[in-house]
Order: sequence, then C-alpha cells, then structure tokens
Amino acid sequence: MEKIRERAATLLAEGVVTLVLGYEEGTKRPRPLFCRNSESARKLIFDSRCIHNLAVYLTKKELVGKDRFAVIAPIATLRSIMQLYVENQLSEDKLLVLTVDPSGELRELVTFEDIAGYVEQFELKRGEREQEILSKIDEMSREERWKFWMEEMSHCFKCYACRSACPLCYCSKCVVEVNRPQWINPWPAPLANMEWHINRAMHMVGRCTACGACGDACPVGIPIDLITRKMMEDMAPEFGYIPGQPAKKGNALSTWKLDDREQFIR
Amino acid sequence: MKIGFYPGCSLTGSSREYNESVVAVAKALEIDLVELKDWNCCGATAAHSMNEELSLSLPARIMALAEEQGLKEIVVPCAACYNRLKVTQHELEDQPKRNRVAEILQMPYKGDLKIINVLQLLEAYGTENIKARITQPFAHKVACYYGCLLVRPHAILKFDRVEDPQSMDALIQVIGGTTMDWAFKTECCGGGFSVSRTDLVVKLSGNILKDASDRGAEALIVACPMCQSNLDMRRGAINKTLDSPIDIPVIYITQAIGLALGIGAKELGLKRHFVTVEL
Amino acid sequence: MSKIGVFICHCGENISATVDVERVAREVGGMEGVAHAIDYKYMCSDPGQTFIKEAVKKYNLDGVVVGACSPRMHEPTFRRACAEAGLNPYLCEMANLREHCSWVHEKSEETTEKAIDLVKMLVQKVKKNKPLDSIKVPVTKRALVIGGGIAGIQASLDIANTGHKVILVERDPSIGGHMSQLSETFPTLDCSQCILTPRMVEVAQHPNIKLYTYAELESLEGFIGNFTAKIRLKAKSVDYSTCTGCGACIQKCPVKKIPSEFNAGLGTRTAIYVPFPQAVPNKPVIDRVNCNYYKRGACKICEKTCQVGSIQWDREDEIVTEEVGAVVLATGFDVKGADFFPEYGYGKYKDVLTGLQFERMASASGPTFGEIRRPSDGVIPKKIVFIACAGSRDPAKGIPYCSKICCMYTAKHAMLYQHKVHDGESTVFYMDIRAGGKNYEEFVRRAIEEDTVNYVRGRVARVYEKDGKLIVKGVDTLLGGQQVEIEADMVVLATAGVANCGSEQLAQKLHVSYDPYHFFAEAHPKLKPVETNTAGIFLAGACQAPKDIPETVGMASGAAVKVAALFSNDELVREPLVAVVNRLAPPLYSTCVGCFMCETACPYNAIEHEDIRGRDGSLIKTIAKVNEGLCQGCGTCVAFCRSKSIDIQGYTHEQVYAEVMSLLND
Amino acid sequence: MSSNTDFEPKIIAFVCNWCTYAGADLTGTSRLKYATNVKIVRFPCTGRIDFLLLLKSFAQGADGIIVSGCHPNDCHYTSGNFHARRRWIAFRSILDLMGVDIRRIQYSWVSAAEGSKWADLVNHTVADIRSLGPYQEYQKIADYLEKGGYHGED
Repeated sequence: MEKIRERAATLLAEGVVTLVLGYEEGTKRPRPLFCRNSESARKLIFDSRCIHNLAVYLTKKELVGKDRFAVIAPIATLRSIMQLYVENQLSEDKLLVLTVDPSGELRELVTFEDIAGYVEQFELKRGEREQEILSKIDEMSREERWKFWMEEMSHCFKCYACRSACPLCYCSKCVVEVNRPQWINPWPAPLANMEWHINRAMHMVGRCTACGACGDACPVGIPIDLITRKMMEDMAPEFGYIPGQPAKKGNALSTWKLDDREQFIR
Repeated sequence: MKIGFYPGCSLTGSSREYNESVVAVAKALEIDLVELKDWNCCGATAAHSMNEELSLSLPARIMALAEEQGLKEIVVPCAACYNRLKVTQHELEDQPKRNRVAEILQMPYKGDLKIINVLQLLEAYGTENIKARITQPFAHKVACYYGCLLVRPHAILKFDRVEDPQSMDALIQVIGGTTMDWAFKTECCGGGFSVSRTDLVVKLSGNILKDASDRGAEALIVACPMCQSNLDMRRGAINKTLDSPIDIPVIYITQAIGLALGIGAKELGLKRHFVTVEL
Repeated sequence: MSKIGVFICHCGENISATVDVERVAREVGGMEGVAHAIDYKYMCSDPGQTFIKEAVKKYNLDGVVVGACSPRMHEPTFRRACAEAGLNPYLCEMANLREHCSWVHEKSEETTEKAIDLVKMLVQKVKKNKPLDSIKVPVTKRALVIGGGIAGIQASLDIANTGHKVILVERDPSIGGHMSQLSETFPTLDCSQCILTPRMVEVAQHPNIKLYTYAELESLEGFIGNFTAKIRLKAKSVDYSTCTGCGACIQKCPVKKIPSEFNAGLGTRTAIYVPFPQAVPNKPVIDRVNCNYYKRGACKICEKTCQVGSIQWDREDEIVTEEVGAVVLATGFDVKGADFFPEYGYGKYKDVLTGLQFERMASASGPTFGEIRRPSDGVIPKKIVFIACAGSRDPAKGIPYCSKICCMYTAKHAMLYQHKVHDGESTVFYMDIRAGGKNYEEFVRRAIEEDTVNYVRGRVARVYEKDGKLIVKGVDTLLGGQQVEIEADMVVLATAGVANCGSEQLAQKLHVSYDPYHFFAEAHPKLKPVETNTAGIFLAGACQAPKDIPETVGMASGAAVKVAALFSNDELVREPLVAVVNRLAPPLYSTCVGCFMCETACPYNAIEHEDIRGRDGSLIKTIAKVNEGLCQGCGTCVAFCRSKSIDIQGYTHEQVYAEVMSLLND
Repeated sequence: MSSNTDFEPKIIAFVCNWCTYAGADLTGTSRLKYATNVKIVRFPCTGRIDFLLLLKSFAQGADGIIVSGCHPNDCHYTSGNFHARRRWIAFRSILDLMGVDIRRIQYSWVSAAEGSKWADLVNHTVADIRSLGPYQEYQKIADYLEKGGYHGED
C-alpha cells in the first residue's frame, strides 16, 4: 500500500501524470479517489475490498481531462480496460496502469499488450453468490424463470445505476433516450423494464467482462450482472471470446464464422 | 520427466520385447513411466468394425482412468492403441456421442488428455539429450517402416508427413544410423489379417521386406507390434514365396536406441525375435 | 399532416378475384393522413400511371402507396411515375397484394383484411419516408489491370479499344503469363505462342495502354471511380530507354545455371535475362539475387558488353502513383509444386514432372526443342504415365475442388506424346473425365481411339523408383478394383491449379474477399461472376477459380465491358439506399461514440473514420462515416449499432418501427 | 387451452429482400396456398433486422414471429446472414434465460427458389403457434400501463 502511495506521489510530482485514479477509505467500503497532487496520494489505499470498477471513469473526458493519467486497477478493471481499448475508447499514450499482483508487488503496465499478458494469468471464476443463483436458475422451468425475473424486475425503478456503473456503457446517447422512435419507454413498468434489461444484455454480448459493477450498483439488488455474465459464459466458447483477452479486431457480434453452430434455424 | 504409460495388450503378450525395450530405454534416459492402473484393452483391431459404442467406450475408459489418476499426458507405444485412443478422442468431441459414452462408462471424461506415441516421446525428450548418452553408435543402414496406424488418418492424428514420414528416420540418424529412401514406408503389412488371411499378409509383408532388402537395408525399424509380428513371425511363410530368403531382422525403434545407449540385448528383448538379431 | 395517395390495383382479376379491392381503398382512404385512395384495373398501365401522376399534382401528395404486385416487379415503374409527376421517387412504396396475398390465399374476409393491413403498413412506413437524392460519384476514366497473362492482356485490349486509358501491371519481366509457356492448346492443337504473341505485341504498341512490367501493386486506396494506386516498379538495373534488346549481355553473363522460371525449372537462364525469346518487352532485367555483382561486388561483364551503356547498377525500386476509376484483377493461378506429393515422388525423382513442365518439354521453344526426353538421362521414354487429379478433388490434400483444366490438358499431353513417340505407350489414370466444352469430349475420344492412349479409371497410390524405372502403383476401379502396377519411364502429374502466391495479401490490399483456397471471390456465384464485393474491382481469369483459355478470355472481355459501362458516364449514379451516421449540433456532433464495431461488421469496408475537430484543429472525437461509394445498403451495421447512431435510408428505424407497430395495432 | 382451434394467431415475418421475400413471391407465382395469419415486413437483409423489433412485436401482441433470410453462403451481401445468425444465437440464449417463450420465434433460411418451403414454413409456424395459444404471458406485462401507444408519431 505504501508503495502505491509513493509511486502515485512521484508520478504526480514529476508531472508524468496529472491524475491518479484510485481508492480511499470510505464510510462502509473504499470509494474512488481522484488524486491530482502528491499530497492527496497519501490517502490512497489498495486491498481486496477495492472492487469499484474505476474503468467507468476512463471514458469520461470531463473527469480525466486531456493529459496522461494513471489508474489503480484490480484485475476486473484491467479486463474492462482491455475491452475499452478494443472498442477504440482508450489510447496507450494517455494511460498508465498500476496494479498489485498476488504476491503484493506493485506492477506498472504501460502498454495494452502488457495488460493483456498480465490478465491472461487470471482465470475468471464464478463466486459463491453467482454460483448459487445461476444454478438455481438452471434448475428452473421456462415459466419459473419468467416468474423469477418478473418478480426481480418488479423492483426496478429505472434509476440506470447499472448503466452508470458499467465501464462499457459509454454511449453519449443511450438507446433508451432515443425517441425517434421511442424503442423502450423510459418509465418503470414490467414491459419497459424487461425490454431494458434484455437490450442491455444484447448490447453486452461479447463485451461484458463480468466485473459485476452493474449488480453491485443496483440499489434494489436485482442480480442483473448475472444476465450478462451468463451470456458471457455461454457465448465465450461459442464465439471464442475471452473476457479481458478480446480479439484485436471486432467483437463476438460484429464478426462471424462459417461454422457458427445453431440448431434452431429451419 | 514423468509421464503416463499405457502398454496395451500386445506389449504384455506377443510384443513383450517392445515393452521391455520401452521400459529399458525410458530408464536409461531417466524418463519416469507411470503405468496406468486398471487399464483395459483398447478394442483394436476388431471393435471399430463391429460396434461403434464399444469401440468408443473401451478407449474412453482408458482416457477417463488416466484423467482420474491425474495424468495429463500418456505415451502409447502400440500404434494400434495410439490410433484408437486418438480417434476416440476426436470422435468424442461430438456431444451426443460423448453423452452416450459417459452413460455407458459411468465415469467423468474431459477429453483433454495428451496422447503421444513413442516417437513423439523421444522427440519431446530431446535428440541432443539422446546423443549425449550414446555409447555405441548404431552404425547400420536401415529402412524405417511406419505402417498405417502411426500416421493415418492425418486429419485426426496430425503426426508427421502422412505420405513420407520422417520422425523415425531422424531418430535413427541421431543414434548414428543411416536411413534410406524406399518405397514401402507407409504401405500396409496386412495388419489384423495375420490369422484370418495369412496369404495376404505374406504377400503384403513380403513386398515390404523385399524392397528394403533390395535396397540394402540391414534391418527394418518399426514402432508397431502388429507390423513387427507380421514381418518377423511370418518370415518363414514369406520366405517360401521368395526366390531367395530374406534374413534381415525387424526391430523396434526403442531396441535400436537401446543398443546405441549400450543396453544389453537380453534387456531389450532382442532374444525373443523369430529372425535372429545380429546388429 | 401527411397527404398520402393510395392506389389499389386489381391486376385484371389477379387481385380483385380474392381481395375486395374496393373495400381496401375505402378503408385505407379513411386513415389519418391519407388524402386520396382509389382502385383501378391495371395500375401499371399507362392510364393507371396517369391516375397516380395526376393525383400527385392535384392533391399535392407527399407520399404514394401502390397496392399491387411485388415491389420486386414494379417498384421502379411506380417510382418513375412519381418522379415524372414531381414527387421524390423514394416517397413511393408498394404493398404486395398479389404474390403475398391474393395468390396465396382463398377469397375470404381474412384475405381482404390482410390486404388492408398490408396497405396500412406501407402507409405508416411512407409517412416516415424522406426524399432522397441519387448518389453521384465522379469517375476517373482510367483502368488498372493487374496481371499480364492472357486474361489481363485481353481485358486491357478490350478496355483500350473502347477509347479508355489502361495501366497494365505485370509482376514478371514480360507479359504473357502461363499461356506463353504452353506448347499447343486444346482442343485444336494450335500453337499457343502463335496465337498469343501478336496480342502481346498489340498491348505493347497500343496508344491507350501503359505497360509496367517487373512491377507490383503496392497499395490501393479509394473507392469505385476514384482509386489511387501506388505501383512499385522493381529495379530492372537496365535503362529501357537506351537498351536495344540486342541480347549481347545475356550471351556473356557468366551465371548460367539459374533454373528458368519460364521453363518451369527444366532449363536454365542467366542472371541478366529475358524470360523467353518472344518476351514483351524484349529487354533484359538483372536478377539481383543471383547476379555476381550484387552478390559479391564484382563482375560487371554485362556492362562491358553493352555498347549503349544501358546497365544501371544503382537503380532503385520506384513507386509511381496512378489515379484510376476501376481495377481488373487478372493475377492468374499457380500449380502445386515440390513436396506436395511425396507419394508420387515429385521433387525426389527427376522423371516425375508437373503438367507445366511437360508442357515446356513438348514446346518447340522449350529446353528439349519439343522432344520428350527424361530429365534424368535424356532418354526418350517408351512408357509414360499421366496422373490426372494430382491434388485436385482430394480433401486430404486440402484441395477438394476440381481444377477443371487437367482432364483436357492431360488428354492433350498424351496425344502430343503419342504424336512425338510413335512406339510409345501412354497411360492416363483418372477419376472422371470432365470434358465439358465445345469439341472437348470429341478431343478426349480422339486421344483414346485414334491415338490409343490407355485410360485407366482409378487413382494412383504411390510412385517409386526401382532399377531406373518408375513403378506406378494404382487401381483400376472399372475392373472390380484390380491393382495395377506399371513400370514407367516418366510420370506426369496433372497438378492442381491453386491460387497464385501472394493472392491473399493482394486481396487484403484491395479489400476484396477470397475463398478458403485464396481464389478471389466473385460478388455472386451466378449473376455477378466478374464483379467483386468491392464496387469498381472486377475479376478476370483463373484468379477467381481455375479455368481454361476460352473461358478466361470470355471473362476478361466481360470484365472489360463492366469497366467500359462504368466509364460510359462522367458520374456514377447510385441508389441512395445507403447507411448514414447521424450528425448533430455541438457539443455532441453525433451520437456515434466511435467504437467501430460497425467497421468489422461491414462486408464492404465502407466504414471510415472521421475526425471531428474544433476550430483550433484539436481533435474532439472520432466517429464512423459511411463511404457512399462503397456502401451497398445491407444495413448490418444498423442493427449492430447500440446507440442507433447509424441508420439506413429506405429502411430507417422510424420506417420499420412504424411498419411493425401498424401491423399489430388494431 | 381448449379453445385453441378458434384462436387465430397473429404472426409477423421479418424477411430479407433477396431470398425469402423473393421466395415468398415465388410461392405466389406458383399459387401455393398458406394461412393468412402471417404478414411480411421487408428488410434489405437479415443483417438489418434489429432484435428490438422482435421484442416490440411481442409487446404489440404478436403471438409468433418468423425471421427468415438467405441460406448460409447465399447472402446478397455475402455475410449479412452470418452476422444475423450470430445475433440470433445470442438473442435466443438471452430470451431463454429470461424465460421468454423462444418457441414462438421461428428462424429459417428460405431461398428465392423455395416457394414451397415458404408456404410450409408459414403453415407449420401457424400450427405451432396455434397449439401454443395466445402469448398471454407477455401480453400481461405489455398491457400493464403501456399497450397501444405508438411512440414514434410526429
């Protein structure tokens, strides 16, 4: 932790970066910290509780500014960074990534190649909570699944926290704000909620890196992260997409293979 | 170097000398062979022409056992077994077949076991390492005979050049031998027809021996028990069809390497051959 | 509010027999925004069209729906009628009441109701239609032809003869390609060079053709009508403006043992060389890889020999830029060579030849002056075996396709052999004889019947050498699978025709697609065989798939006509049914966020990057932009765009949404 | 659902212009008959078909949906149908996870030469949807608050 503070302070003092994005102690759990001078770097912390996906800020020019900045990134954030890179949203010369490897060493990742190589060592596993809910869903009949999600969705009041938390929801105008035509109604109602979440899942196919930020952000606790996560798990072997190791060109839905398998087209 | 080992039936019966030489050479090269526990017959050569489920389930059990015993890689010296295991692994990429086999076996099967033949084992071990241990160079002109099962079907085995394989030749050259370009490298020896149609085997194996002998080979080098027994055990019958008898021996690649490493003839099972081995 | 005119056609009785057309007109007439609705016996007839034109003017219509037959039939007709009446043609839509309704349903209430729904759907769509203008693209009337074989020669001459300039680029020092290597041609047995060389000379002398030999395409940018080609002129080391082509340098060059490419490796050439005596241009180049001077820094014998001082040692590759409007790809094919047939001993036994090598041997200008002799010992072979399908139609070799020309040239080879070696015996192993073509079957029959070539149906398993003979082991499947062994003096392999080396890289440079075997892909297998998916780039000859000379020439002329048609107007007019990326006022500029997933999705490489810059020139954002010249209007990008920033004219989000809503709203 | 025989399902078909639309034209010129329940919306290519349109169709009361285009390798635009195929693989998987009745969406390849296949496809789909009954489950959530409004009006 001390090393991170020192390094961040040096980077800022030497003017290598103008901003270090990291974590500080919050009331209940760590919260994001935007360090713009070496003094504030003293507040930086980094441990396993730092799960807030800071990649979400990287596409926000008004926050990160025009100059080079550094971000302290746990593994989930690194995966998001890689996906953002593939989608032409980040450039190497503006970004410096700091992370702490499992042995506690501070690592500086300068190029996307470095990040990809680093991320490669980590396997994406289901946590206990994910495992529990997904295996429950697996055992349900279709009607039960419908009821399950209807019940869950009935709590959704369209606050769009899921959208705000997701590093990959960086569109300047989201489809729900498109009104010619109004594809999805903005108000919270069963249909509009359902359409929003199906739409969100479709937009995440081959992109979601299963960081779980959307699920964490949901104030009413709908396990929405599992929809995109399940899609990621199901589609990855199908389309050869690995979260955090995305193909350089295109993503799962903008590319295709002659022998893509399906059994439902007559 | 530690690796799983599936001998198969031939190596415990008609081709004991192959087993002995594999074990002896592995020992000399400090390769730790871990024999698979509770192994069964792979089903060659009859099962796949009789019953598909059986032909898949027998090798699948072998692979499932290996997985269960924590092996990541196994060496299969018998070309027929090697072929059956590889083909089964390929076939079981098909989910319905895999489901059916899992149902029959009542064992989990992942299908990610790495299956290699003896040539691949020696290649992986490293030619430089072999070279360093040579005590008596194998200074003989020989014909390397690959047969069918070691290289075909290429689409599945993906081992060596299918029509003109080179891996065994390369090994022989490493131990100081001279190999030759000849015509019957991958021609069939008659295989499993040894008992039912001996006449065919005599003809086919006879062609192989004759070409090798005509080109001045001092021995045939093989890596398949079936080929070895046809070329060696049927020699009497073969010689009856020829103008002049052929007396060149048929030895396993592991026996040749064993000789170069200075291992004794008895330890390599060279006394067990029908055609006397004097190399 | 909209003022839509609706016109329901009876189509004689084709529609009115099952659909109550009057009710359709009546009900649709009551819709909001419909100003005028009628039905008439034949809407497409002259009086029918006049009804539409008059209504457009009288009611000042801003949209027209014609309920009639399939739009695939008469959409252009009615759009033209609207345009003549002063209404933008893209404000006219058709409801398919015939093929999709009256012809497929019985007369019933439901059928009429479906017809009403279909018309209503199009009314809702047309309300969202926008007037569109045709896209006009300027055309540079110069063509680039890549490849100087018979395909490229023919295409160049045909285009040049229509009065347009042509730039012909050839990789080798001479044009002529594979055809110049051939001895005689099937099915007439006329000499290949005799018919080809006059064409080669014509190319060289044509005032409209600029020939770049020993040159390769470096890059191609732009789009139909507006390409910029960069061409690398490889250093020839000889000044062609002064060289007289006397050939003295070639005589004196000390490096003589280089396998001749032209003779398929059977003969040799020098380091300074012309590939063959009839080469165009007939001036030498120095092969720097083999030249003593370039290898070791000393020699320069050619320079001493040259009386006009044409040798230029320090000449470097040069890049020239040419603006062109269309490209014809005519890069031809290659044949599979050594190491591909270990079982046939090619590359191992000197007397196992490829078809192309045999071709050179049979040629009067070839290394043996037309005599068939074994390369190993120069003896005339008395027994020769031809193996058709050497590699072709063999999935295990990775070539499942038929190379198409081999059956014919193998018959020709056997025939030529029999003509040259009267007491010789020739055998052809074949899978099937594919002699589809004018006089082709007769030609093969002649080989079998008059020239007594022995045809054996079956494949060859192996060829090996024994006591100076080549033992060919095969099977005769016509005689119950009998094994056959022939002791031959020479074996000729009808090797598979494969894509030319480097075709994949070239395809990527040009953004044209290619098939799994690296042949260039045509835009449609039946109806667009000479077009590629990239507008303005056309295909000729064997670069698309193996083909024979007449087919190649036909295709080349076809490609030339496509180029000429493109050049027949100063501007290229295209339907405006293309994708567009939205543009908005600052600070957003566009809802596009530049993820460029559309770029990988687009089959036509029509998505470009557009930098939006502030007044000070600083980059604000990079967004997608559709190149109207390249976009073909499939709309794949549209369905893919998450923020709906890209839309396709004619099938916009608003239009299709309105259609769907209309169909289901009752 | 005992009254299924009286139930006339509403089915909407999303088809590409070059293969299935032309195939359906051929059904007409061949005078093959099929049920009136299906109405065709024409698209340039299956690649253009937005998944949201399918969702909106159910919301607006469709009981079944047909999506059809060119066979693999036949696409007029070479790869639009391959893109579409991937999209449908993913979309179907999401719908299934959410408990949407994916039996109600029939995907198909119908070429311009397959007029009779189109008639069969329609008749089979109508029969299938008829046996499934009206899609009340989805209607129930659609009717809550927002059915009927078409929010694209100028």
